[in-house]
Amino acid sequence: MRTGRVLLLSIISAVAGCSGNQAALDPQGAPAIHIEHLIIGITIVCTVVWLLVMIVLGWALLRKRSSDSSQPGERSLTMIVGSAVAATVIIIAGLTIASFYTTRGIGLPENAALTITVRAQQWWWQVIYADPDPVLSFQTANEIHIPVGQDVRIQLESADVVHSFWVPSLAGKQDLVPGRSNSLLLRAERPGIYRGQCAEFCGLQHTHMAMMVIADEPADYQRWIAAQRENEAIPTDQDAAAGKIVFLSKPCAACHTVRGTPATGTTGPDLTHVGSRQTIAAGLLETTRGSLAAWIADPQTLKPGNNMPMVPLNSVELRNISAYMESLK
Amino acid sequence: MTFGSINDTRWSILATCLLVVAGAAFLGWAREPRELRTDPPVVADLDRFRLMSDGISGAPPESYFAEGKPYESDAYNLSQGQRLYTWFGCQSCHGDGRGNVGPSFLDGWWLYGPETVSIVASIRDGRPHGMPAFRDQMTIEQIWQLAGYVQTIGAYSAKVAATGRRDDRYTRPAENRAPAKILFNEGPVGAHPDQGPSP
Amino acid sequence: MKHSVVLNLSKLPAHGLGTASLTWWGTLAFMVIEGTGFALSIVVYLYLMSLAPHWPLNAPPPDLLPGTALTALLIASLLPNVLIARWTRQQNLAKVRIGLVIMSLLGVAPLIVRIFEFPAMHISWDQNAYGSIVWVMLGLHTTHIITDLIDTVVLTCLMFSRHGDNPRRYGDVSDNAMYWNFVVAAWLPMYICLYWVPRL
Amino acid sequence: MTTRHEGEDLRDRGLDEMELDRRLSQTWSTPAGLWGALSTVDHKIIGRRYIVTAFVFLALGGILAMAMRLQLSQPEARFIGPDRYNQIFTMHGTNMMFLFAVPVMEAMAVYLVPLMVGTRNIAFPRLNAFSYWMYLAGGLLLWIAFAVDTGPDVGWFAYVPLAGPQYAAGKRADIWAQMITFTEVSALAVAVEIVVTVFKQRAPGMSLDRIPLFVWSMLVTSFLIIMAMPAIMIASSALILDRLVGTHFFNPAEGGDVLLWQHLFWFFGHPEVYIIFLPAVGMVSTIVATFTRRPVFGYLAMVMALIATGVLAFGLWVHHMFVAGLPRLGESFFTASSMAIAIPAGLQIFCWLATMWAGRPVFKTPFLFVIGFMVIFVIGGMTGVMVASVPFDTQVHDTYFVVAHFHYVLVGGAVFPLLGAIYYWFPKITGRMMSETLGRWAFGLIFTGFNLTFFPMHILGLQGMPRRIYTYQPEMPWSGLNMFVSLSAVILAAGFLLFFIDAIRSAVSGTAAPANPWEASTLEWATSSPPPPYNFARLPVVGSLEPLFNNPETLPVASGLSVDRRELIVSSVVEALPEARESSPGNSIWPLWSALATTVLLIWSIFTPWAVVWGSIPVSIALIGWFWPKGTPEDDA
Repeated sequence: MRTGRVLLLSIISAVAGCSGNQAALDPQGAPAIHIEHLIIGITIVCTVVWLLVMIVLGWALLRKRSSDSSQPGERSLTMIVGSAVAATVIIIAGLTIASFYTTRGIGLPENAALTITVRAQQWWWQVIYADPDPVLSFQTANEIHIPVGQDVRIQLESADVVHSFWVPSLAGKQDLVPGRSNSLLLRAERPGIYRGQCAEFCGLQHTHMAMMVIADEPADYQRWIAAQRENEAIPTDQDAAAGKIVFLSKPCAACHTVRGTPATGTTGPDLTHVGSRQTIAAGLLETTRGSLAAWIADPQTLKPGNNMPMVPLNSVELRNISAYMESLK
Repeated sequence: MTFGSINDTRWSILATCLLVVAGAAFLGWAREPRELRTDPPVVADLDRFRLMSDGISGAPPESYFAEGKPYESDAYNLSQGQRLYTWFGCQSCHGDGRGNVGPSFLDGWWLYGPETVSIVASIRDGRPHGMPAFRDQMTIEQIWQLAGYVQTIGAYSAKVAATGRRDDRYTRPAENRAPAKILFNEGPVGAHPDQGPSP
Repeated sequence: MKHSVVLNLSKLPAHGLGTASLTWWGTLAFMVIEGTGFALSIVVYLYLMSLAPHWPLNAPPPDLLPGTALTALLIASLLPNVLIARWTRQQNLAKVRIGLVIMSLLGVAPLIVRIFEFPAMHISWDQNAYGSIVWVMLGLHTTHIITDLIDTVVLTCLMFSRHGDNPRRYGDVSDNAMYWNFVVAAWLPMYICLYWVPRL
Repeated sequence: MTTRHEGEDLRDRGLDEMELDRRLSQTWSTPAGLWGALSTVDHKIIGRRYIVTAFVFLALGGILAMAMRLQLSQPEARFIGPDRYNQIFTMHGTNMMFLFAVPVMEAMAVYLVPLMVGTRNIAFPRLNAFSYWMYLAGGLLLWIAFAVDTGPDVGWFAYVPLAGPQYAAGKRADIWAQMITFTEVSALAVAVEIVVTVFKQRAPGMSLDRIPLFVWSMLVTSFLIIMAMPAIMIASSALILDRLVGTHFFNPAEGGDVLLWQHLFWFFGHPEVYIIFLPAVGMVSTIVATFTRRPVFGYLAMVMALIATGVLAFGLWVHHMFVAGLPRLGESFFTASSMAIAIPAGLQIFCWLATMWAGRPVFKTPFLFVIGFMVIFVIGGMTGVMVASVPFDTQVHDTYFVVAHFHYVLVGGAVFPLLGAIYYWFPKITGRMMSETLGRWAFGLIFTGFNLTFFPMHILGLQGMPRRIYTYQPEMPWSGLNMFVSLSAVILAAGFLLFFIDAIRSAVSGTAAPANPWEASTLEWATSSPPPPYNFARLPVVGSLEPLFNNPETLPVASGLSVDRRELIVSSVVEALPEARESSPGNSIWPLWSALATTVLLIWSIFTPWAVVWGSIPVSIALIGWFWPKGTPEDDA
């Protein structure tokens, strides 16, 4: 059967693990690996059951019927149906138990040593690395760095509506619910960049609400933390220095923070190290001077409905400000 | 045997056709597309409203009428205004609309008149006795959105498009669709010395 | 298809009474629907209570007097209501008429008490979730009193009209009496929930 | 109109067939013309309207689906912007669930149940007319709102706070919530009618163990509606109150709770799936029995499975909330219960297989759709078992895997049997046969198109594609499959188009149908095609589960009913012993006025709470007009 073949193909592709970097079947962290085993196991069992049902269906419909003789006994049919139901019960019970064991295997986020707070907003991710010492605390956006091989607890909060935090290669998803606090265990076995995306419909730009989880070797991770704790990089080239002036004089500073400058707005993402991030606008574009300029020039065309207004800038101002943004490594 | 089903069919077809025609006419009349991106020339025009010399009342740009007064009648813009009200810290002076250091909106007593342009001018350029200018912190479109929202807080007639309560702490009765009218019906209130000096 | 008559139903009554009446079953079905609605409103109340740090939220427990008076009134109304059901079975027009007038009055009385019940909650619907759910529960039940009152008044008019003396009308009156029992019965758990749960 | 002989009404006993038909027609028929059309209470006319309206909504919803597939066929496509797309997918879901799936199943029941239990009209026929008008008004409200760009854009389950007062600007979410009220009122009304019809209007002798399986399934469905729909009424009312008068049910800052909405919604929303699926089960049983030429194997087991499914349906709602952060212990319970519902479903599948094996299959179009159902629905059931597992669900929840899953369940599990049922009962409803050739083509296209469209979505989901996104970026590995899915959707649409063409063509000029073209066993085939307004000249008396299998030539009937007034038999619940000759209300325009008054109230109350006060006055007047006796023979006992 054709559907069967497609199903088989999907299993093969699953086993081969060639599904890109935002895929449940390309797991790179312990929770996701546990779940992948479960997915494959259940899928195989279910495929076999489905095939059996289809074989019986085909046989029941197409079997040769000897004329008038040997009407099958209701008794034996009852026996067969009864044992099929019994088999269903056993299979269902088995799958339920497998599911329980997988849940137990994933473990609880409460035991993790490192906690990162993710606060979802329409339509970006605020990431807070809190430290008892406020000077050492910092914020970033749409990019989470975690050390490889370590359990990380992601504390999930929402500033507005329900969102869902989902980095399929590392773990299953968990909702961010206003008025409630959830948490999720994240763990990466290998260094790499793992893409995630909001999975609960959250309004106009639910589509463009991605984030990157970057797993670093512990030393790299420490270096990154240290760099993030720094204030802004003072612009050195002329364009960027001019851009800083534009940034501070225009509405930009009312919503964005660049630590070390008078810009302390809190409603938009913290831009202190925006140039060091992989992407801008919640995974919409790769961070380059050009994409920054495009985004600042017309955010409502690239991401219609998002909360970044179109600030009227002339071409020189635009060039300067994107140079400044890019320089904020 | 049809038992009137033919007639029934004919009538329902006729009724359906009538409904479709009436529906189409209604749709053409009532369509209200939601604009997420305003064209830059239209936005630039928003800055070009004219204000009376005393700073009270004035006329919006022509294009504003051509667009159908979107910042006063469009629910999406009003809700954006509601969001900006918090984002730009309006409540630090005006509270939940009942005023604090700054004047109240809720009583419908407008120091510079109830027109949207006056409110836009107040936000953009600031006013004496403490109202700061927001022209460097907000874009002109945001100012219009905010002004439209502020106007509904103290409206005399309820707007269908008015915003609902926020998901936040309760501070004042939720029936905020035309509170000023209720207060107005309570009789003349005279000057408001409690709300700071008049201009 | 040929017909062969195997059953003669000529002697059957021309209208079913009690459980042989379709409206009786229809009334029952609507009672199940509305009963589910009442039950769910109580579940919502208890759910919100389970989340709250203290209950009632930012309000003293409601005053007992109006609610208790209303409960007493409703329970008292059951007596004429049961009598009216009995009289409809006897198809006693004069008594049913009197009963319906009494029941109309006993439908108005709780509404008057209900007016005092809302302020006795000491909270408004828009202050917090506790206020919202108590107002909705009271409102939901008030709607049912009003509905049944209108029904009773219309039936009263009907019984005084030329259509009155008819088994079908007696059936309607008795279904209406059954519905009033339901309105009273639905109130009792709500009363406990609204007035006594906050005092636990 | 009627002839009375000194207080004695005219009975059917002495009349010959011709005279009986003439007099019954006079009593029961719907007058011609617009007024007659608006005031009819004939369950067949209303059922037909219901079915046609529901299929119109199906077609409209299908157009929306095609629009979405166009937008998703390429990455970062710009055919449809986010605002319109959000409206479209919300409309698609809302329309298909509330305006197509539930109403069409009830519509089939409105038409068929009275015929199958051997009575002359549904219980509370005026309520039935009212329910149709309410349904139509709700559908028009939603679609007109969509056409003027105020269609709901918050998803078919309208999660708060996105649908709440702060984040859903304008009246869009209110229109969604109020449309729910319209369809709930109509669904609840029909549920009550069906319960009472099945309980009290069964033909003499149709004891509980002789009720056809389709009627059983509609009975269980009606109970599900009665128990589940109040939850969504409470939820949508609370949402409107939050939005309009500032209550705080869903505002966490003032003691409300966001998850309260999800609990209430899914306490309704999960049974909703079975409200759609169980009638389809009944259709499958009926079609299987007819086309294998034997009764369905395990009647008692089938009935028990229906009831068990109905009960379990209320214990699964939390599996829609596995990623909302509920306690793990609770989630485990709901995993077990969600898995357990596979057992009654499996039992039914096995019984059908046993029936097919033991019977002699005749491969007509209705039966082909049932075979398609078996193939597709079992896949849907398997993926249902998958998403019942909490860890599995955390990876596929809100992805295209789930989109694939529920289309396999709802299209495979309900629409396929429904299309089979249309082919099956079309001759009864219209008096004309549908084309067997076109039917086979339609089946082939729909079956192929469906699988090619929805199967790849499983893979897309596992590749990380979330639901409800209006586009995706070119660097994601989804574009190839999405293009494939969009192209396959064209095949699916072509299949449906062919089905619609066949239905319209056959209704106009199909070959005339005999009374029982399929040699089926249930009572609706014992009367002419289409049935006369009074359904049966004399009401049948039932002696077995398959009355027409046992004696296809003569129908045992009861006599002694009046022909002067609309009269039918009320029988006891268990044994179906005749208890009374009961009148059935005649045509009335008041249900229409009541529906109009209610419509005004409900739409007005989107704008101001005072509408509930002022709007209830015309509603009361209309209802009093409805119930006030008019002195007709039906009004008196």
